[in-house]
Amino acid sequence: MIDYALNFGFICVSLALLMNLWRLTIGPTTADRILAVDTMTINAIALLVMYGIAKGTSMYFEGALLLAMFGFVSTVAYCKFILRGDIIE
Amino acid sequence: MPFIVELIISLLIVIGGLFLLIGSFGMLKLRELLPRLHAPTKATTVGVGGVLIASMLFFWVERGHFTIHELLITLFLFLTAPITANLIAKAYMLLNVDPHTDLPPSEQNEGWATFDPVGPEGYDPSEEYEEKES
Amino acid sequence: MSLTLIVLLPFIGAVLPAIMIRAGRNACAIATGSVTLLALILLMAKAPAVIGGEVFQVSYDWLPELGLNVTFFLDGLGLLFATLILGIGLLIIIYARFYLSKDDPMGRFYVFLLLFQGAMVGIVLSDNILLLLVFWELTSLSSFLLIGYWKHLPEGRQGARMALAVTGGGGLAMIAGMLILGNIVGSYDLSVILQNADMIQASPMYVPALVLILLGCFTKSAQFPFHFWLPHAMAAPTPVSAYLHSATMVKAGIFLMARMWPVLSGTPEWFYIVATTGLVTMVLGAWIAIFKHDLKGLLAYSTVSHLGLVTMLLGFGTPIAAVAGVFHIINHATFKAALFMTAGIVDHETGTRDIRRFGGLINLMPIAGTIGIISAASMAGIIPFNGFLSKEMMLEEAWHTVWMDQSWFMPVLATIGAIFSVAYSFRFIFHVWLGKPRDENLPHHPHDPPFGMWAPPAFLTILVILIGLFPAAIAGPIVAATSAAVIGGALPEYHLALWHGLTPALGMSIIAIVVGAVLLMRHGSLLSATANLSRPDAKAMFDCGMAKLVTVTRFATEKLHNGSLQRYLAITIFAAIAIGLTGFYAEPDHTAGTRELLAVSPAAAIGWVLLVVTCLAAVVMHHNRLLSLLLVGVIGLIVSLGFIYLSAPDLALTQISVEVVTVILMLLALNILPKETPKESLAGRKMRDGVISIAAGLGIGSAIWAIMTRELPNSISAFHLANSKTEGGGTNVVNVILVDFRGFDTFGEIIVLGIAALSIFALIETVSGSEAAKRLASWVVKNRRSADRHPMMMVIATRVMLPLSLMVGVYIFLRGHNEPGGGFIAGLVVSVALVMQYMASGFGWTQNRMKVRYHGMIGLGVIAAAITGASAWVAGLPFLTSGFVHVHLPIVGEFELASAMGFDLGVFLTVVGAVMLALAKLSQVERMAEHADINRHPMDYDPSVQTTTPEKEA
Amino acid sequence: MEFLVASSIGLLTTCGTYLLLRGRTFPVVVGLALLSYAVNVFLFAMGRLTINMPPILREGVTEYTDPLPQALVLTAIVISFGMTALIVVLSIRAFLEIGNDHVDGRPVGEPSEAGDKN
Amino acid sequence: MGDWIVVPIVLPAVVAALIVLAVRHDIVLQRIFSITSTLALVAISLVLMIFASTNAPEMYALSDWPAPFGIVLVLDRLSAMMVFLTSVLGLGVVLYSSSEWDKRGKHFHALFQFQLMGVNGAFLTGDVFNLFVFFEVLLIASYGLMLHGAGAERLKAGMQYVVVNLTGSSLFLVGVGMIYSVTGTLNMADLAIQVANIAPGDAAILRAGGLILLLVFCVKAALVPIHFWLPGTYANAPAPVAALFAIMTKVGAYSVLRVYTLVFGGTAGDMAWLAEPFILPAALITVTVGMVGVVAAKRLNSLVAFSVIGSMGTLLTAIGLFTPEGISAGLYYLLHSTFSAAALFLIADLVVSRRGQYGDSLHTAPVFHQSGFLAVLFFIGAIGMAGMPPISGFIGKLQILNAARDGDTMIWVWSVILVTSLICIIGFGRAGSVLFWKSASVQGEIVVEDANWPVLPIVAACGMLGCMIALTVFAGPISAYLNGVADQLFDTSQYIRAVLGDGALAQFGQ
Amino acid sequence: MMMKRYLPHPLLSLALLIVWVFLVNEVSAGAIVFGAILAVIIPLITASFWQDRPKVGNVIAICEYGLVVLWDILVANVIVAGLILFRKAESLETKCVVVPLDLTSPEAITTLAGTITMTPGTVTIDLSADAKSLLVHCLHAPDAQGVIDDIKDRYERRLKEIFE
Ligand code: NA
Ligand code: NA
Repeated sequence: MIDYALNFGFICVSLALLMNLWRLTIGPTTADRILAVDTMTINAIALLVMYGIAKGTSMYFEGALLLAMFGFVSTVAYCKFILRGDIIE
Repeated sequence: MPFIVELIISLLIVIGGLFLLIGSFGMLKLRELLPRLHAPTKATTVGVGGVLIASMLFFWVERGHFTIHELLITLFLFLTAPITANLIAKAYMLLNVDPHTDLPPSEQNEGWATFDPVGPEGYDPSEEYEEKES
Repeated sequence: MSLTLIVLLPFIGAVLPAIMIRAGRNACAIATGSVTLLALILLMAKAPAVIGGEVFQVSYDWLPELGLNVTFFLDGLGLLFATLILGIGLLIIIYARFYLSKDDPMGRFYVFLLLFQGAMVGIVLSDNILLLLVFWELTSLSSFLLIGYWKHLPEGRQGARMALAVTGGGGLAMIAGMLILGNIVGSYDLSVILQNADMIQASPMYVPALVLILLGCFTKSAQFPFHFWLPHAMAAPTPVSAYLHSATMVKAGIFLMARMWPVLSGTPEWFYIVATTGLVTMVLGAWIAIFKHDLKGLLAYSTVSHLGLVTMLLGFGTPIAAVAGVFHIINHATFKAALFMTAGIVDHETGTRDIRRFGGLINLMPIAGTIGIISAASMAGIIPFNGFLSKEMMLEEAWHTVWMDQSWFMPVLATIGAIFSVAYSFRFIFHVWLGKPRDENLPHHPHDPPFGMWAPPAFLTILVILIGLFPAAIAGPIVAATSAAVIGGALPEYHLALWHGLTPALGMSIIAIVVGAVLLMRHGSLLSATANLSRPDAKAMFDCGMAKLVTVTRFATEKLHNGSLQRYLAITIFAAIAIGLTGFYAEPDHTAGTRELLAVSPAAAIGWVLLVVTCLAAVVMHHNRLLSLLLVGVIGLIVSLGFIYLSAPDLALTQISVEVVTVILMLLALNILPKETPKESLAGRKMRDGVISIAAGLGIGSAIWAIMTRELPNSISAFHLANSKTEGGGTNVVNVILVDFRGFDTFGEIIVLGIAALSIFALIETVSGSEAAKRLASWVVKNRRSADRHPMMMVIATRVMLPLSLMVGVYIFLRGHNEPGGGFIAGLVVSVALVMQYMASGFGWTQNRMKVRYHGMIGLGVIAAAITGASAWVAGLPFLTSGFVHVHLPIVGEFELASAMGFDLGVFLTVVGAVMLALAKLSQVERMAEHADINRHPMDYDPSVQTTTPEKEA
Repeated sequence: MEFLVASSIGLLTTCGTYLLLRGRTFPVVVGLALLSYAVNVFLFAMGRLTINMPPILREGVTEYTDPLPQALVLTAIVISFGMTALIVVLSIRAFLEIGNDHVDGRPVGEPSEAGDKN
Repeated sequence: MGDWIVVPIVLPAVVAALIVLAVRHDIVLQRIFSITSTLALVAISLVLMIFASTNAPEMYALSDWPAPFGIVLVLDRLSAMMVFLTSVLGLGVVLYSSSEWDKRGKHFHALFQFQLMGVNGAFLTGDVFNLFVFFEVLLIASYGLMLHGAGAERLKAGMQYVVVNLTGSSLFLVGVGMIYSVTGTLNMADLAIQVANIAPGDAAILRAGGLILLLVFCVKAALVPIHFWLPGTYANAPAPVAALFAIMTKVGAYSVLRVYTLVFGGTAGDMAWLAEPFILPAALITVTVGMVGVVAAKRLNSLVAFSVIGSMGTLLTAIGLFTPEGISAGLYYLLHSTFSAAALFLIADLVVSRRGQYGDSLHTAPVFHQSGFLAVLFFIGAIGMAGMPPISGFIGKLQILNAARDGDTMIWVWSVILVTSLICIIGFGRAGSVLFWKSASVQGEIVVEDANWPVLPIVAACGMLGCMIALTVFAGPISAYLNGVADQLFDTSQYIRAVLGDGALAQFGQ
Repeated sequence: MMMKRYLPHPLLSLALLIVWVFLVNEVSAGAIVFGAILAVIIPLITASFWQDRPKVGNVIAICEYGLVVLWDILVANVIVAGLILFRKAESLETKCVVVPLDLTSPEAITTLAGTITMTPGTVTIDLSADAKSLLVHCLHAPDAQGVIDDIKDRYERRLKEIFE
């Protein structure tokens, strides 16, 4: 059963990723694009966790953790760039 | 693995997946950035949360020891999502929103931080640009 | 030994004038002269023995593998030339002492002169043709310096360069010829080569070798059609002209022809090339000389003509002609050096060399006049001077020589040459010394020069007379010895005497003198008759050729290296594709792989779609730079996920971490750089780039497809998997490879990072005072900017995240040896945590709280890694050998301590130091552009601190 | 799966190369980044593809992916990171010093058009 | 020699780190550290070379892992010589730059030591991927050094240099990847065995990989048509750095020599002499392009830079013969051209720094200070570069011509080398005439701030010339050593035995 | 005194210890000892980055707040999902509302803003420059004042207790 759930989950996340990609390419504002990438990262985290369940290993936990941390940092950086230009001021 | 646990895990995964999908769908469907912001910041967070809890449960039952590190990711996401949303919104507003017509007044001495620096007189960042030009 | 010393003395002595010039001009000249004198004495000491038929030889190993050895030998030919070189050299040194003015740097002159002298002596004494080549090219170089001695004169510089180009070029041809010669014989030793005439002349490579060697000889000896450089070399000071262009250097070619005579001559090729060239040169040179108004120009072309004469004689290939050639060499050296010195005196005394302004100078300068007239008469071949003798012999040989079955050809042309020779010689006599003065307003008032200046030519003139009168007694032995050496066999019957009876040669001589005199009388009308003849101007042609060469090379070089990186990269990538394909298809031996393929999961398929769309979007939308950055970030994300999917967690972690730092870096850059890439590529360029790119993609894609579809051969990694835990002490094989199996790679890798950071630091540190600093000072922020620099919410969130992230960093670091992670990723985690502080709370506030210096961290990291590596030495093990122990502590339990961790700590420190240094430094540029002060407070406004007065932005 | 990876590498190479051949520094840097992705994946894939066999030794597990290419790619990633950092800074410095970000052979000091200003 | 083999790599790395850590604010201490370290390197590498000249190749297994599983260093005649060459050149460069140049930017000495580390590592390593790593070390250090002190032209050229080499690095990885994918090894000695025994169906991939790697090495060696990075880089690099870069191109040549004699050499079966058809034609074109550029140059530095291309072409011509004689001759020329390029760059810098606002443009300017003395240095350097006697270049060219005399290619090699020599002479003659002679006819005086005799720079420049003279005088013993190098390169069993032991040789079928 | 010096923020240290246990994913003596060491060292290292940390009392209040928020997140997420899925985009009454603040501690304000964002239907999009009002964007808020009251009552009140 879990396998079916996981497959469903994979499909959901994959579709979600495609939607994010669509938003990323059409914009229209840069903020939309940043949002799309940020959401993509979160979806990727979910994908990783699900993958870990599917493979029965916690090997991918750190990947998810780092994505959570670094996804945030890069989103912040993009936003600061738009807001101030200089991201370290 | 008890069926009920399996069911719960499966449900959590399905719900998580659905929320993720809805979040991204909302981001596609809604018309403007600010409404769009709602979809991913929350739906996705909950979606990931669901999946993470599923993962915890799975490894607890499957491996026999309670894995907790998934909570850490949840913690990170909860900590960061509001900041992300705030900054994206600010970035959007700065370039696409007129504070005088599109936003309600702050009802305080100072205007909104994106547009008004701290201080007695509020001013428009575009003035700053004008000044430096001359 | 003393033979070597003769060659070496001028070289060693060349330092003397440079030093002695400080002691005065006389001291300098004396020092120089004594060097030459010493060499000459050493040479003379051997002369009797050599004339007696003995050959001295000395040999040292230099480069035996190549056959290049320092081998000298002295036979008659060498003796003659060495004597000429040193003897006339001595006279020139004396003469130059008086000739050079006070403004001329005399020390330099003598240095060059001695170098040249050494090189010349080297040529004539070398027994190894490679060594001979060394000296040969040295004469080109030193003569270049001598001709260009008066560097302020454009003629001097140009003449020098022309001489260098022609003689140097000929020398290069000769290198080829000599190498062929050596190859035929199997030795580069002259004494061996000279024994193998038959072998050489039978070889199919004989003609190429002959032509190449003759190219060297003809250029050096100014033979037609390479004669043009010599007159232009006359821009040199007269001592140089007298020495190089009459007595020595131009005779190097003659010398070599004489030297090689036994093995190269006697064939039709030799005869037709050498004799004809010599004949043409003789006639042509003499003809031109008649019309030269420059005194030295006249002498220069006369030299060309006389060299042609000797060449022709050698070209005849008969022993008797060779003897005549040898004799003329001696005679020419004596009268021509004297003539040049006389010309120098005239130039020196009158301030001009224009023959049209002279006349009757003998009245003013009787001594110089006498010398000049006698020498010129000898040049004209007038009895009883020495020139007459050898010219007679030449005419005699010409009389006997059949050219292309035409027996009249040689005698007639030789006579014509002689006629011209008489004409210009008489012109020198009559238009310069005799007759009436034509120009009363000469620049100086001429009178006889000091003794030192006229004594050398006078000495030579005495020789001219003495040899003419008593040829057999004075020149006989040396002529015999030399001729024996040239011929390499028994000497022919010959008599050195003024009178041989009524021979055809005498008749030709008389015709020459009479017709020559008539020609001179008709000089004026000849001049006007030939004035309209278009004469090829060698110098103009050479200059034009050089200019063309420069233009063409410049055009080619600039067209090729147009400074466009696009071109360079396109060519590089194209070359890579081409060579890769060449390799792949060189033989049709490729077989498709049989490895079982992995199934495609839906997630993987979607990931692929994501990647494809993002990649294409990144190209299509690359004009929007921020967007392209975002897209690249997404690509990085997908690649990381791919790594995870394909069993590479460490790679994924690293990629994710690197990604974010790269984004930060690029954003910092993009703030300064233009935000848009203008659309400026033309369609054709896009097409070209598209084709190259697609070819590259197809190539790489097909290659990896071919690889992935076949089985991996036995890889060394099986060993890594097998030994990682037991010997390396870690279960994360990738990490064990990184810190242990291939720890040296990692050592290099962290150094790369460290260097990158140091370079970045250096790049930005040098901004101040540069053009960049000016641009930054006048930087105008054009973007609309948010009013708050440091949003409160973010400041608070990052404060919480800092300890959390550090915790994660420690975690990642510690587990690296056994699980995905390690020093590098941990370093990036910590760096990013710190960067977050900088981004949220501002540079100033954060920097004030950083207690470590990033520079130091880099250094420390490298040292930590190195010390960990070197600590193995203590145990007598190689660098980087790791060890590990299992430690048991109460409560904590058992854990492993691996030395690899110390290494990983080095990695960690370097990474943090490098990343932080780079980012901190880069942000400095931003602040310069923003004209903003660094912040003292973390937030723009802290609502909990009521006393804080809100500050306006600077 | 192999086809997906091979085509991805090919596409990354194509896109990277195309951007590398543009006339301004920024696309060149982006192109290099794409190219280094391509190369890293290439290097990784030379150890062949496997799923769920990470090279982390586990009791009872005998099949692992080839760890060596992964270690090599790690080194390559770190090195290309250092290089990217340097070239990014170099492109800024050059832009500030020269006044434009051309790499198409335009001589230094030649005025640049409007697009060059920040 | 045991642990001493790794010292030429570790010592400069540690010294560089120490400089960064402890003395980065004190230029005098930096110089002391840097010069002392370089002197030590000269001494150590001399000992290594003497050892190598009398002993079989020796392996050093880093981390104590047996080859081919770990990384090994290999000390043989060739690597020892290259390390020694690097050290001597490095000494000249560090002396030259220690008078003033090192102050114009930041971290000169640290970067310089790192550069030495990278170069030595590249020469010593016996592992292709480790070679990549050291390539990167030496490249990134060279980027830093090249950009030392900045300046618009330099930055522009630096950009090109960096991007081209980054592209090259990508190709390096592609090549190594392809080779590993069908051989399963990275150790060069092991590769030699695996390549010889390659499965027939895998040969095409291996060939393609091998040739892509060749291209990468040739990018470093500045072979036409992938030489484009060189003229701008060398002409705009700081003089001592340009001088140091004389060894950088040699790293490319060295790698060609190492990999395409050992791995793809005579024992490689179907892969034998893989590089042979490519190197020689390209090298001959390179000589031509380089020497044509010498005549075309409008600037002194670019003239020298193009002459370096020409000399690389000459060197690769010799290597491209792939005969012991050719390689021996090529190595002699390699030594020579390293010193002559370095000497010319240093001399050019001395000239340029005295020409004030006239810089390195080959236009007439008034006489400058120490013009006479510098003319002598320039003259010696130029005749060295042009291959005129009595300087080593002549001997080098003679050897190359001699080595080429038996092949079918003789006519090409001879005519190209001889004709380009003439062009080079003409080019240098023109330049020297403009710089040192024509100035005499120009009124006025060039005022420069510091017209003193710079002791260290002159010592360094003369030292480089001195090395050329030493090469000339000791041509015999040096050539004997080089013949030994060539013999070792052609008898690959020595190398393989050192790295893998006798057992591997049996597998090799020798 | 010693305690204050070496353990300036016991709560933070405790949190870090827990995080460490989360990370290493095991509750063993070794993990706790090591985690404790880190939990002491890291706050010391980072102390200067967060000098005047707010006094946070009442752990029970914190837990209560946490549970409330968690519940709100769960419930309201479903509502938002419904809005996204079943409402036409044009029919949503999106608007910005201003929430005046009584809180003054930056930490408290940030927590409130975060809570607002995490609870669906509302996103904190800006703060007034003097940190006295929050600008909240509502996805579908026919009753703006209701939203404001809800925020102030459910969250701000509790946060005041925790932070003051
Ligand atoms: Na978020
Ligand atoms: Na690791």
